[in-house]
Amino acid sequence: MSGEAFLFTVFAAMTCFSAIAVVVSQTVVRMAFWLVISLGSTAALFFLANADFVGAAQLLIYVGGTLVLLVFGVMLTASGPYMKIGTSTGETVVAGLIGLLFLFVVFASVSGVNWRQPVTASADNVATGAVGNTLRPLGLSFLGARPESGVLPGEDAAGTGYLLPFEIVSVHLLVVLVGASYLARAKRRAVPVNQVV
Amino acid sequence: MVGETLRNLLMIAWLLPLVGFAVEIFGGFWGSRKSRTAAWLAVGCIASGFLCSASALVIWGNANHWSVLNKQSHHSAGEHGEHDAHGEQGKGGHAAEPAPKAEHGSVSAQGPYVLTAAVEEHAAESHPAGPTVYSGTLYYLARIGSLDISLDYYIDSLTLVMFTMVTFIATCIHLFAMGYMSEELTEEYVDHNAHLSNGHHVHRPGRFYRFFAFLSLFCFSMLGLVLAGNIFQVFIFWELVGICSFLLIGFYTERKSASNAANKAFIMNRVGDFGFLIGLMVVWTFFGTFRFGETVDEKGTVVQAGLFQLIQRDETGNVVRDAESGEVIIGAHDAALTPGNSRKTIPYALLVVAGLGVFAGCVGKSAQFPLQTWLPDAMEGPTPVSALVHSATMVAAGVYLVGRFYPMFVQEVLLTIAYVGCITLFMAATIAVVATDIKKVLAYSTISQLGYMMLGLGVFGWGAGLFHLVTHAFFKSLMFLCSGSVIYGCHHEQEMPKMGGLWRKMPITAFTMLIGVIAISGLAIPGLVSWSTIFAFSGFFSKDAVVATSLAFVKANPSHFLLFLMPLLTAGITAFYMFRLWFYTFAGQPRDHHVYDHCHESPLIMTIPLMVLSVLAAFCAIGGEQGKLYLMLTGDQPAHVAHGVAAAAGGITLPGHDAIHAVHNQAGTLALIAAVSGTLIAWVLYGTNMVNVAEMKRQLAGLHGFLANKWHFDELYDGLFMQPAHIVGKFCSWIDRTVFDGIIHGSAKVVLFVSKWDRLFDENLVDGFVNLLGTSTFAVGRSLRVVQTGRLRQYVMFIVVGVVALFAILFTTFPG
Amino acid sequence: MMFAAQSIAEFFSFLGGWQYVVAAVIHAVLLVHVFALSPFAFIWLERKVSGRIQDRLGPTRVGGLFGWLQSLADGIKLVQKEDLCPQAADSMLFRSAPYVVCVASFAAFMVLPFSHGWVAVAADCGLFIILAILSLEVFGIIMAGYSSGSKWSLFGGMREAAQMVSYEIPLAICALVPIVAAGSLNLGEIGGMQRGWFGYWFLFHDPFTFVAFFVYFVVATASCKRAPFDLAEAESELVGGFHTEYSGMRWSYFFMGEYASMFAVCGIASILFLGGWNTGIGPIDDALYAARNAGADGTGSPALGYLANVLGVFVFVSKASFGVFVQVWLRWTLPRLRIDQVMTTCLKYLVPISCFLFLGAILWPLALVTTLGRTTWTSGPLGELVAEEVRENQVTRSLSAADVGGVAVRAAEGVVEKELVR
Amino acid sequence: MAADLNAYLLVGAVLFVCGVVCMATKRNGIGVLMGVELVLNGANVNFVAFSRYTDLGLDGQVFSLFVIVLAAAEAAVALAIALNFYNNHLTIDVDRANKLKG
Repeated sequence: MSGEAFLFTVFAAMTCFSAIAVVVSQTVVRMAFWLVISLGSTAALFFLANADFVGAAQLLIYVGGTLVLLVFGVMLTASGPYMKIGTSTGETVVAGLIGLLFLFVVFASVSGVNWRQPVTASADNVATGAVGNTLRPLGLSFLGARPESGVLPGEDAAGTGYLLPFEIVSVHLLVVLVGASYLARAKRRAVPVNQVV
Repeated sequence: MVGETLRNLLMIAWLLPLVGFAVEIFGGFWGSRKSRTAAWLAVGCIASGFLCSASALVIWGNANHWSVLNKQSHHSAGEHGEHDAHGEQGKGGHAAEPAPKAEHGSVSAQGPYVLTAAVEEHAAESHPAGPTVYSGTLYYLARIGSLDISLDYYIDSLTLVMFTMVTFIATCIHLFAMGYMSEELTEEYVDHNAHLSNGHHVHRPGRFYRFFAFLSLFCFSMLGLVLAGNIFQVFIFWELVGICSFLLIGFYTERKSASNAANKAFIMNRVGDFGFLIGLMVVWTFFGTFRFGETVDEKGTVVQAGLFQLIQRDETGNVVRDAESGEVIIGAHDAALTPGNSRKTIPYALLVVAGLGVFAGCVGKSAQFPLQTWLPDAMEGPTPVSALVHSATMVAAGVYLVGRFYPMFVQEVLLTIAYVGCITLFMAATIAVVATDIKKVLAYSTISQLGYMMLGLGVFGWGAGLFHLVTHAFFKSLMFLCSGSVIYGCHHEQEMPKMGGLWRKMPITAFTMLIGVIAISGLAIPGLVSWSTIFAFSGFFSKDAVVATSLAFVKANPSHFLLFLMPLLTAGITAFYMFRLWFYTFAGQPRDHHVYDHCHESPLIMTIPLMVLSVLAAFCAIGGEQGKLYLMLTGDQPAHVAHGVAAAAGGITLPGHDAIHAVHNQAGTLALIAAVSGTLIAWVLYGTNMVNVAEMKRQLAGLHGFLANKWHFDELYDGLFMQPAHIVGKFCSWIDRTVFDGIIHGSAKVVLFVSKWDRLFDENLVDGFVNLLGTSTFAVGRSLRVVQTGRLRQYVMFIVVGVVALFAILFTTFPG
Repeated sequence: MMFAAQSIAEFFSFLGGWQYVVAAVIHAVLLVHVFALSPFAFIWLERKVSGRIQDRLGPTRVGGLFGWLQSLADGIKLVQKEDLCPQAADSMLFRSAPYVVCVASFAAFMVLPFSHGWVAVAADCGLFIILAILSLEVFGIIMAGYSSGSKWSLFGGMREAAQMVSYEIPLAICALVPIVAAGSLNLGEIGGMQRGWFGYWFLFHDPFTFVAFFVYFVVATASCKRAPFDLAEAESELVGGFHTEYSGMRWSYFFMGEYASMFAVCGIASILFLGGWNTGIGPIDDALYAARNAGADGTGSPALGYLANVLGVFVFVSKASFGVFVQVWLRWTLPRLRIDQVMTTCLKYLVPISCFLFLGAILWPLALVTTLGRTTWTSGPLGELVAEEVRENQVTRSLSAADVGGVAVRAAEGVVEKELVR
Repeated sequence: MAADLNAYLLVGAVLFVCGVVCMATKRNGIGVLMGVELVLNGANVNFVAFSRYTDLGLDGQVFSLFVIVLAAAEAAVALAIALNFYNNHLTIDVDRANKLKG
């Protein structure tokens, strides 16, 4: 068992355990806590997989941004401290069983597939982003150039680079932000009737 | 240039009343029903129109060097040869002469309208060889195929005189109406002659402004009729005049009698207009144009000859006919002279039909026999209306049209016109003798005088008929206004038996009325030196002209002696009933003290028009046939009557000017004798108490009844048209109710039966199928509804289960 | 040999696959020990500075030179205190929240270089990672505030969350301004580029970086919830904010985290703007640089290179500590803002200003190219140094990486040429 | 456990299934959102793993970046919707959002 495998095992276990804890937790903030652990561990897995930029993005955007947003949501929508909205036991059991079944199905299919030969880390494939620092090639690909494929900008940008998707995602994000802030504006509040927890 | 000026002036005079009408109707005067603004506006419009017309007349005279008026006698024997010389030119088509062509070029360069005749050239020769006419097109309304519907103008001396006369009389009447209609200046007008079903009087807002709006519209229509340059345009304004007449007669629309009278006038006019339309169709079919004058394009080239140029006359005044077929030749003898018009012909009979058709329209409009009954009923309208519409203008329009369309009438038509006029004048006069309503007397008198005009025209006295038209317009409108003044003063009392001795109360009215009566009666003081110095009022001269013409005609055609006897006799009757009216009303002792006591002289605004008109009624025709009016009127008379024909035409021998002149003294004397005797009888019967009129009425009860019932014409029409129509209607109704309704009911039953079966089929089979579809869909949806729990989480679960199931199927189906 | 290694992981390469694990453990232990102590120093510093600012002596009783034992005494006191957990609290979250804060703060040092090559993880996107990790701290604070079951804590936590999430934006954008000048996210490379006279520091690179430094410092102060932006604690209104219910060591963890992140942001500032471990005096820097290189490639004494690095660490820590000192100074100088003022300052002023700075920094080289014909206004060695650094990296990396850089440079040149033609 | 492709995929699978079960069992709307995040994250793990261990290369990382960005966008909008829902119904229980049930 190599060091990398050890670290992988640790983080994978943390990831899975926290994910299951998310499912099991009853209060939302605990769920959020476990989710943070899970996503953080996932980020560590990304680092292990030499995807350091993705891992950093995961940390910054997911954990630092999205989850804070979620916790905000929790607090803004909480009608009492440590609010719990329970699920019936039967439902939980059924969901759990089906989840297990699903997990089995996924396991079976994942292990049943004969994937292409794994690429091992070598000096040759560092530049492809398979191994090593990927920041520069990622940035270039977002600018429409794929140096590792030997394509310069303007030569065959449409087929290789990610300039257009990058722009689309940027605009999409802007639109979403505007839309979300519009949606979430404080508006009239419903008359509190039959408040049921 | 003269034509242009005349055109512009007359257009202003013509359109001003329309502007007035628009402003009065849409100007919001209903907001102030006590304001006279509308009336002043109308007066202003029509007075300005008069000024324009008068200046147009002066300009016309200047253009013709007034020479036409200074000529003492253009039918003297010495000048006869000269006439013939010019007759040569005339028959070649006065519009088609080569010489005026050059004139055309210079004039027409300024615009689309043209001088159609060589004006200056003829005027310089000091007497006309044909009408001096200014014609052209104002506006193209539409072009349907080769048919131009356009607004044209046709200006000659007749147009100008008519314009001046109409606008002047209308101005007077407008002023008079301002006083007469002043009762309408209120928010709450009580109409004592109109009753509601509960017996109350009608209360309504005053309609002062509306009255003047209608008057303005009428003036516009009448002037448009006079100005019209084509027969279709005449027809348009003819109908417009009819509409205005309808509106004005029915002005007191709440009164049953008024609305009935309006309907009657309108419908009877339609009868005549039907003939008019037939005439129009014939004209259009064979002549291809409606225009009186010729159509000239911008270069001055004659594109199409007018109606009056198309009909050619020979020296006898007869139309030119084809030697072989006997059909009338349309167009010039020499085709080269009228470019754009190939030589055509029209059957003579159809030309007669066209003439009779147009004359039928005139019969309706001028209330001639047999369509005369509407006019007395039309007296239901306000008296200014009667004065303007039913004495001076609208009814005169029929006579005017006969005069205007004269070149198109052939001898047979003219004879018919003469006889119709003859019958009318006698019949109406006799009825007037027994009428007691002051306006009815005047109405019948109007019919009678219109008959005189028709007679004059019919016996080839073009100038005489129209002369009488103008003089009659003055004195008859004067008398109507006087009667209006009486009615106004007596608080809407119109029955003469209730009046009497009114001259003490209303001297101005009585005096002016007397002038009018003398004028219409044709009284005169025989002159000492010659006829030209005779002192007489206008009626004498014009009636003398008509009677003289008819006498000459009868002398030439003895078989038509009635055409002289009747007017002569009627001249006496006229004097009788007119003086009867005057004596009845103004002289003697008051018969109804209630009326007499409350009676008063009219205000100044009503009496001033009376005085002005009385002066004109007395002196407008001074000089007789050598007078200015006559000469002006006949300045542009149709070519074939201009120089006096003495020839046989269509089996009738026509008198020439000389023949008429020869019998002038004779006819005048006879007419004067008749008038004086009529006057004396009237004086004896009504001016003195020598004869008991009531006793006389009783003794002559049969005749009186016959006359009082208007020769039973209403009954006659009732029996001739109404009853048969009722019978036919009843029969049609029976057929409708039994046969057609039976068929329809039967088919309805069949349809009902079929539809019952269809309904069964529909409800059970079709609906059943559709409902089955619907219910099954509904049931499926209902059963599937439970799946849609609305629970997000269950949906997720379903997805997972679905995926698992899918994979399970995959794994079992493709193991490994 | 030991001194020749560029990093600890390299040093333990004989362990095979386990070298990273060992390196990580050693790093962690080192960091924790160093930075568990540094807060004590900073706490002492704070006490003394505040005392001086308030015209008093500060801690003197406990002993030591200038009373430096005070922090130790505090530490002992805190350790001894009972670890309380309120009944209304969500105990699991309540107990774990301080660790989250602590971990987030200390993990930032993982990619923070202290001297040339002296960094735990020489990540290419080091700045990005450090910003990401620092942003995690807010989560622990929210959890602490929420799980305490106290409204003061909840308010404090919410305020802190809002404040930190908002200030992260200008913080990141201001950090990007010198990045634009440097062309790299690698903190080690950025530090190396500023070698030479202090005129080559990115602070003086162009007017935008100059302004950006001050904005960055303000924002960094706020994101460390230091006064005058300490609304999360706000003793006067919220008792103690999110840590109202905490006591003992758990309470002290928050403060360790706070001082650690203070040091971290100041360290970032010193690397980005103030030349990092470079002294700012040209000859000395060059000499140190040469010594390090010589020690690394074996041409010179490794010990000398090591010494040069130690000097670099000293310089770096001094710069960062000065930043911390300024923050302490600010705390006792400026009054506290209202929470709405804090948010207004950030969203209405700092964000637009930083955006403008960022835009200016992007357009600056273009403007210089069109006017002066070069990318820096100082014709000095900065541009050359950048190129040299890039070249150096290319050498140390694989060949294909060199190709990458070349392609990128060529592509960039092509773009610039096109722009110029336009 | 070796750090190879299958190991990553299994981790991704666990995350995925946990997310799905989370979505299926949590009545709190925010909890459902968290489930969604887990699912997306599971997918991300797979992308990165493929990027690392196959010749997919950089594209996997690019994809996972896009996924992260889109997840952030999705979270913002979903949260806004949840807030609106809470404003209108005074609860965040998704089971009560069944006005459109059949």
